[in-house]
Amino acid sequence: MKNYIYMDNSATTPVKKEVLDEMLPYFSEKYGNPSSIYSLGGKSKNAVENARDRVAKVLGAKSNEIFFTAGGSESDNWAIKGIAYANKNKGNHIITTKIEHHGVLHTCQYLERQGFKVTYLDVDKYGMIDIDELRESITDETILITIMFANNEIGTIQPIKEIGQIAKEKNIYFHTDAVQAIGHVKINVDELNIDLLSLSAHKFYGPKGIGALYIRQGVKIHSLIEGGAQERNRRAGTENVPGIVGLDKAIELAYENIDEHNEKLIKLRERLIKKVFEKISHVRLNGHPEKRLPGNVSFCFEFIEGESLLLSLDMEGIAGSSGSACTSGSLDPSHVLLAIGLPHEIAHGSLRLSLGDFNTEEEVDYVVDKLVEIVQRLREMSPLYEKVKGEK
Amino acid sequence: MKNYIYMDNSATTPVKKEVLDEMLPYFSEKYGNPSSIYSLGGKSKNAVENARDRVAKVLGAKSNEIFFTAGGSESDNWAIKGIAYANKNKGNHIITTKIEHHGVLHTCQYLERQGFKVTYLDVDKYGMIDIDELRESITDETILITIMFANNEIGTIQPIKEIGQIAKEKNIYFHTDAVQAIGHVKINVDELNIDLLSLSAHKFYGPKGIGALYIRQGVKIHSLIEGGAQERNRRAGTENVPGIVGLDKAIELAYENIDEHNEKLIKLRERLIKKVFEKISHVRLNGHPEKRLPGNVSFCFEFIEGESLLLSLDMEGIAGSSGSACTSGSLDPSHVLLAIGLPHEIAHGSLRLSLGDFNTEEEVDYVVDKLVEIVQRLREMSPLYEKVKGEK
Amino acid sequence: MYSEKVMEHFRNPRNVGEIPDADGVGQVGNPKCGDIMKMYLKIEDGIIVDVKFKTFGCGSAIASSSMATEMVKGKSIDEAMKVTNKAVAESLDGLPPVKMHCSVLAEQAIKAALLNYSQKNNIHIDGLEDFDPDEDPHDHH
Amino acid sequence: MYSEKVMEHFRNPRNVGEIPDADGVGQVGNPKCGDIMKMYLKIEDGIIVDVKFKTFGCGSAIASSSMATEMVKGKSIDEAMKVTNKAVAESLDGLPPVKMHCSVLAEQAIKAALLNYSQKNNIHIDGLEDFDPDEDPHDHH
Ligand SMILES: Cc1ncc(COP(=O)(O)O)c(C=O)c1O
Ligand SMILES: Cc1ncc(COP(=O)(O)O)c(C=O)c1O
Repeated sequence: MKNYIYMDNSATTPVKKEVLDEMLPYFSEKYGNPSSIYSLGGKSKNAVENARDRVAKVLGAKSNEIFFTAGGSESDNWAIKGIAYANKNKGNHIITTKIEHHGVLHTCQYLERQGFKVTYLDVDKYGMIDIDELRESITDETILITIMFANNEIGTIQPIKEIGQIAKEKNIYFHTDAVQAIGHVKINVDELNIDLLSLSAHKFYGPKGIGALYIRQGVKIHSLIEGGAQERNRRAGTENVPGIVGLDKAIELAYENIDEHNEKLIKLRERLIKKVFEKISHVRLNGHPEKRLPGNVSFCFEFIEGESLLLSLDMEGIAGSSGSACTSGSLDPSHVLLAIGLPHEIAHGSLRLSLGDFNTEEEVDYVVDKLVEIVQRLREMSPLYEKVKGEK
Repeated sequence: MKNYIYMDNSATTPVKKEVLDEMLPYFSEKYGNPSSIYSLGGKSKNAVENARDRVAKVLGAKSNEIFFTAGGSESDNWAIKGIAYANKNKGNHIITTKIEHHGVLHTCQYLERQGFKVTYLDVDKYGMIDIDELRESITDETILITIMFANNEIGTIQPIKEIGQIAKEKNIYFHTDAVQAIGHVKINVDELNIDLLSLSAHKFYGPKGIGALYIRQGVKIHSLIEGGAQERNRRAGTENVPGIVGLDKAIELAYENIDEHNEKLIKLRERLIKKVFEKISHVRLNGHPEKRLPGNVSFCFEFIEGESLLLSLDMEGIAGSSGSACTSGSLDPSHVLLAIGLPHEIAHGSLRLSLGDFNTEEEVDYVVDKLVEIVQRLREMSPLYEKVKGEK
Repeated sequence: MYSEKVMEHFRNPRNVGEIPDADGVGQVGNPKCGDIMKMYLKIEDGIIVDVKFKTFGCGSAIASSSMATEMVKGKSIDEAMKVTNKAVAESLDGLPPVKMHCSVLAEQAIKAALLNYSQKNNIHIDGLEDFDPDEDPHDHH
Repeated sequence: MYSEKVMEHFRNPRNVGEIPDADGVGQVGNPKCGDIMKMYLKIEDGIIVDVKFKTFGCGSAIASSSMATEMVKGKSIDEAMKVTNKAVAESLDGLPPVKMHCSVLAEQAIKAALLNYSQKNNIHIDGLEDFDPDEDPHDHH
């Protein structure tokens, strides 16, 4: 896989060598069950508790507010269903946005089928919610606001502090899906008034299948997975010790020099955007020009369709992603791109290139060159482009 | 950790070298997201689908009936809550047993708090349910029978075929928690009329944090984790690819030469039991004398308490486990030992030694010798033993 | 996800382009759904002597267009009418279930071009009586 | 889970055994709960000159018994009465929260033995007025 250019770091990231090295002893040597009384179990227990302390520290939380899960989707489901079921005597209304990840969106839709009411806030053309609309949508029945920290497709970062402030004033729980933000944004749950926060290790060079949910002390929530006494009786299941150790190391590396790391990513991002705009016409940048994730670039190329763009990039050894939910069996373009007001035919031509720690300027330049060729080739094939050429 | 004797293979197992070797490339090289369209994603996708095929084959199921989860507890919760919520229009009654793992028991108790009715079947002194009692407990409202395949504490294997037969006759879904059975028992879901089955890789030398739920085609069930389109829209979350690859290899190894492997374990088990009975008085074997897991040995030593026994064994470099839920903060002895009719004071003196592929006859003999010393020492310290000595 | 055959046709699509003096032109699909196919036919003595296409769409849409043009080129109108979406998909060694509509579109694009030819020349083509080029292929599966 | 001190007392418990001609014997706990402690005291001129224990229970129960015997040995009755469960737990460098009842048991075992002594000798010991050796220590926390 030499010379492969990976620009899909928002989908997942490789496990960094330092992370894997930390994990390795926990598979076949320090394999004890953390709940066991003997010394081998104690080693696993210590590893898990050290990881908990680290995650707590990164978030400005207390260790007993961190619960390990199997990833972002489980954390989202736990937070939303758990709050809904535990507080249904107080109300049955949930507020979220139209651009959430499916982990949140489908969970809210599930709860609607169970009788809850959900408000899906609109966003503007940059993907930003309107704080006044949020305020107005609150009713006496509102028990939860769940709004993502940063969007996975277009990178837009929401005004989390203002949202947290409103939630606090109104005494409503505030959950944020921070799966895309963790590793890139400094987050303090107290300053931002966050009550629950989801994260997933494989988005910041940790392993797949491990994540966490921050739950502020005192929050009334049901468990999603009942059973053994793990995670202080709130999330059953033998702990994924190597995964937890990997999450620990990965989050340490991510926050160790986060400013440098973000600076580098932003530089690459701006280079990529600038060059594409210089060399390709009829292209749009999706998301907010400044309030966006350091590594996120999201384009729409008019007159062409995203999947054929991706396949063509793959043929050149470049991994990117489309906003469109092609592979999921849906024929509709991304709900996020529609929510920011793009017409269907343009939303279909989306390309997300998400930059990561291993990308270089040379790669960016190479990708731009290839993009120019591919976009040109696909446009030549497109019956929609004919007209534009004719009109010119 | 040389010369450490690990006899807690029912709690968890080390990842076998062959298993870890298969997993390794999927952390930092073949790290693509299986949902991605490009070739790197395709490699992950293939790995996941190959694993699914393997698990299906082992269970005599179809590939599209296997869903990967984060372990046994998630599988249990999904099966039970998923069936309950999806079928509550048909009825609200669930049948289980008093000796289930907490993953099942606490889930059933949770559902009771949500308005479902649960029958907890008694077991006899060997830990066996009574098939007639099961039959009689079925009502028009019964939507689910969930009975474990083999018990984690005392090793007893239930009459699964008869249970499946009854469930089928009565048109009731049958879930079995086979977390302890997989790797030791040959299971064909069609022959046994099983509709849902939970398994967890770390019990058969695979990694922690990965498991599966078998769901027979056509079974009406809700999802536990909503979100992306993974696992055919039924279990969201970026797939734990290295974990799934590990599960694949581990289940392959377990079933490759299962007869030999079981023969070896049974020989060790019988040696251990025989020697303990020869050398220590006032000891009982818990569970069924024959219908038990090949590696499971569960004793109660009268006049002493399990935790001090475990600590003493640990001091000698021997890892075992107690039936008592000491570490979970409960002061009650194991619900399983109480269910088979042991008085509290005897249930407190339980010791589970669960044998695995890496144990040897020498280890068994060493453990017995140490047990003789430790039991003697603790009894000398026990005010309960005084009387017995006096009476003799 | 795609067969090697699909990828081969995607990489090297046959008959891309336009025929300025085409005898029949048909376009199906709509940009909302993310697929549009436009077919150009050159017909002489009832034989399709040349065919070109332009497609806006995913990999399998482009591959299906390419394969469909290959399958009708040099054929009589009657033979071309017998090229079904199933035949297109099979010639591509199959398509993923969610992509079957692409082969439907390809079949329809051919038919739409033949319909255009039949209308312009006022001739009857068997099998086009009930054909509606604006029908949504997504309802077919 | 346990401090080194607990483990040390568990490994090498002090004062295990019985005193056949004890001046006071007390037993607390019950087998149902998995802990029983029995204490034997030898008392001369108001001073605890010897003490032994027998315990059925977990690691912290044995360590607490051992520590408690150390703490009262050589002490006057009044001093022994001041040995609280907290003091026992602290001397062990702490106990896990779910194990605090073990230290309570140890305190009670001493008191039960002193009560027995006071009743046998018909003397009054300050602080034992309301003491009930059969009270369940699990309710204390
Ligand atoms: C019978 C049984 N069911 C369920 C579980 C839970 O599995 P896991 O720890 O993988 O969630 C276990 C083991 O912990 C078990 O022994
Ligand atoms: C914003 C967001 N939320 C949730 C998830 C789900 O995380 P996971 O795949 O770890 O379950 C993702 C990524 O897949 C994401 O980008």
